[in-house]
Amino acid sequence: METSRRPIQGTTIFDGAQAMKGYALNKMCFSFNSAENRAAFAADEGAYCRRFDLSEAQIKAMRERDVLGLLALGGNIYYLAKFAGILGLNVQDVGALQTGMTVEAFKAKLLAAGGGNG
Amino acid sequence: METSRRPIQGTTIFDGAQAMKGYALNKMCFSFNSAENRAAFAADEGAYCRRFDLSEAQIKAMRERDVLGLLALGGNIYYLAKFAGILGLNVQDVGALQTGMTVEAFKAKLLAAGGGNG
Amino acid sequence: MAEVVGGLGTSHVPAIGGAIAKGLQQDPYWKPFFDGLPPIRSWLAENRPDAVIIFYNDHGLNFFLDKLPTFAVGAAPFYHNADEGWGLPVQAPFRGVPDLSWHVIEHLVEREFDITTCQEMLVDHAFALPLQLFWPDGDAPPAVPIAINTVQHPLPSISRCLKLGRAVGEALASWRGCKRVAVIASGGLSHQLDGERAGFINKAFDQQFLDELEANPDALSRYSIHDVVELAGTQGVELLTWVAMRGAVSASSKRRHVNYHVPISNTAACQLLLAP
Amino acid sequence: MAEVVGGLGTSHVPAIGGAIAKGLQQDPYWKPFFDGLPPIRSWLAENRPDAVIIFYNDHGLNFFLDKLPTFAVGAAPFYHNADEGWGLPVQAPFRGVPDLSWHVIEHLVEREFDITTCQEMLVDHAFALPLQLFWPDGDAPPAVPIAINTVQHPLPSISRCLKLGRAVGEALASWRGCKRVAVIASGGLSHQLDGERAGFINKAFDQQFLDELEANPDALSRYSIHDVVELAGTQGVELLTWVAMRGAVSASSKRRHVNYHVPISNTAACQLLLAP
Ligand SMILES: [Fe+3]
Ligand SMILES: [Fe+3]
Repeated sequence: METSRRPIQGTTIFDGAQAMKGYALNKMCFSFNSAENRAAFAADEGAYCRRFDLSEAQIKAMRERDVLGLLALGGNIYYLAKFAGILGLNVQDVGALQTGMTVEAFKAKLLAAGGGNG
Repeated sequence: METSRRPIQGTTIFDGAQAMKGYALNKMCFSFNSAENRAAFAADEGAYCRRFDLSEAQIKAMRERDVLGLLALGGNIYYLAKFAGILGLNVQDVGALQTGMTVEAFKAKLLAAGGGNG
Repeated sequence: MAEVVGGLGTSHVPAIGGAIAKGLQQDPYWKPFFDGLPPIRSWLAENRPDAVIIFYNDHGLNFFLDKLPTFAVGAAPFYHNADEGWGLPVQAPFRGVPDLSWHVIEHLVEREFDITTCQEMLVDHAFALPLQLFWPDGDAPPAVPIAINTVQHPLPSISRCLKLGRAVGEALASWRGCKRVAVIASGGLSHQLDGERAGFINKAFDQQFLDELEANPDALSRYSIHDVVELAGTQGVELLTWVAMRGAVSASSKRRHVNYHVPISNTAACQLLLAP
Repeated sequence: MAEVVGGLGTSHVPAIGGAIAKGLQQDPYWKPFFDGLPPIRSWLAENRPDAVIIFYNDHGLNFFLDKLPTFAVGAAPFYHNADEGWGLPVQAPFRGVPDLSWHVIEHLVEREFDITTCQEMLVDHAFALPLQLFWPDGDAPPAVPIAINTVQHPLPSISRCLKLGRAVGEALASWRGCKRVAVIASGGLSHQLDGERAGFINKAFDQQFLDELEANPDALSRYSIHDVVELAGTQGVELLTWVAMRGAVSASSKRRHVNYHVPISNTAACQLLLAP
């Protein structure tokens, strides 16, 4: 694995190293494609996490809705988005959570990025 | 799909055309990796075939243990081998069935192919 | 000998599906995005493709990390949409063109593309939305889905995706089964959903990307995947589908229509029409 | 910088697993096959690889036609064997080398191989048998499985498989994690299980294949996959794994041991050791 890549601010590349760390976590989130599994998770989050062999650190980050923590522990945003779906969060809510902004401020930042649209 | 390939005697290439014909049949045979599914098939072959949406021709060929017929209907030998496993047939029995030989004669043919081993 | 009538690109933010379901096309937030569609629909009405190739990326519906292909080609008679976990309405099954799929698969393997072949394949919003947007009456032509890995690095390079597109274009040129094929790219442009840099958008890069995609796509190969992440965001790598689409249409194609709007959700949204 | 200590090839007829389970190694039917193993075991005892790459083909255990990869690379800490439907004893899990897997994956994608990455992967008799045969005491080193599609045409060409092997060899040359790696091919040689031609074996072709594999593997590219089916049988296409193995070991490798015996079950069985 390439470990010498130049860092990109605020960005984790989901590569082999992350994929190894996060396999169980991502597998659990992948299971959330099924309504039945989402209900089972909602009914007992801790038990569901343990059924998928998550690490204690991952279970804690799940419990605390700590998105940055989940990413650091190998979570992939494409699968984590299904967890966000359970929580009723859209990608802007998740963006605000990760950047420490209010949702309004996060939306304003996105609008500003389009300044001079056309 | 290439349809102009030169024919090889006694040989069907499992290509896209065959794969399309045989998808349901091969999917059923793939399910025979599980002992539970093998038992369900043995308990009611016809119902099991219908559950996998096999065509009537495929169901008939299954019922008649018509290996050449199953190949012509899109069966792939790697998956059909799992059906043979249920029947307690090894690859030499299946070879004899397809060539119209006795198992003894089929084995003798194989031995002859090695003539002057070394 | 099929003719490639042109290439289309569109963003596929899941929220677009929600907006369609709720009929929000004229809502002030959505209007600038949906206003990009009529010119494309008129062009399609005139050019009537009878099949489409769709380059897209799966977001964890059909593929998981146990079997993650770099390039996957569908070869099914129907492709089913399904629950992705966010409450989007599940779409009716989409028609495939298995004969064309196998023709493309034969050609790609001959040209040393090591594809994964999918005779059964769930398709997510990234496949469904372009068809819903471009054919809102539900009369989209049948499709061949080609999924490109954008989930787990290493991703295929820009150069590899351009070659993939060109090989698909060659396959279409030698296809006798239907006469007119459109090629669709689904994804991008710049956006980043994850990390402290979530919300990153790079309008200058997107504009330059669109210019080079039209005029000189080979030049884009100077960007490594790491560069693309830096310049377009972690999910901006979806522009690989646009590169593949560009490869499949004729080299002389020009931009006939473009609509670029920031933001839709967290994304720099774009629709593009390239045609000879 | 890992050293590729050598390449090994062996047939993997499922019945061999039954013979091992029943202790039939000295039975007159099996003895000519098992007698080929001691020289390979001695060489392994001297050369002590600390990891192996195994090129093999899945027979419908891990992969089905819904997602059938041309080339699949395992990246799991353990690989589980499972019921294949024929009553073979299920083997204990095999250790993987995920760091090496990812190193190989990074290199292959950079070299434009469009692999499927498998972080979880059931391995069938074709993966298990070489390890059981070469390390009968169960002390096989950990492995990186690389599966090549031999099930559904189009298959990758001989040339493509040789390039795959060479790219794996390059990846090993730049690997710092372990010192000595052996490369294993599992499959072949000539055999055909299906059709009126079932039982087809071609000893003359096999011998010529072994000669060219050693001395001039590029020359084998003159055979199309259709030629291989004709000359080696429908399942003789498993020789693609031998071609990939040949690519991964040093070009100057020579045949140090070979045992060719017809028949085991329906197959022309062979064990081979190539080393510098
Ligand atoms: Fe997306
Ligand atoms: Fe085999």
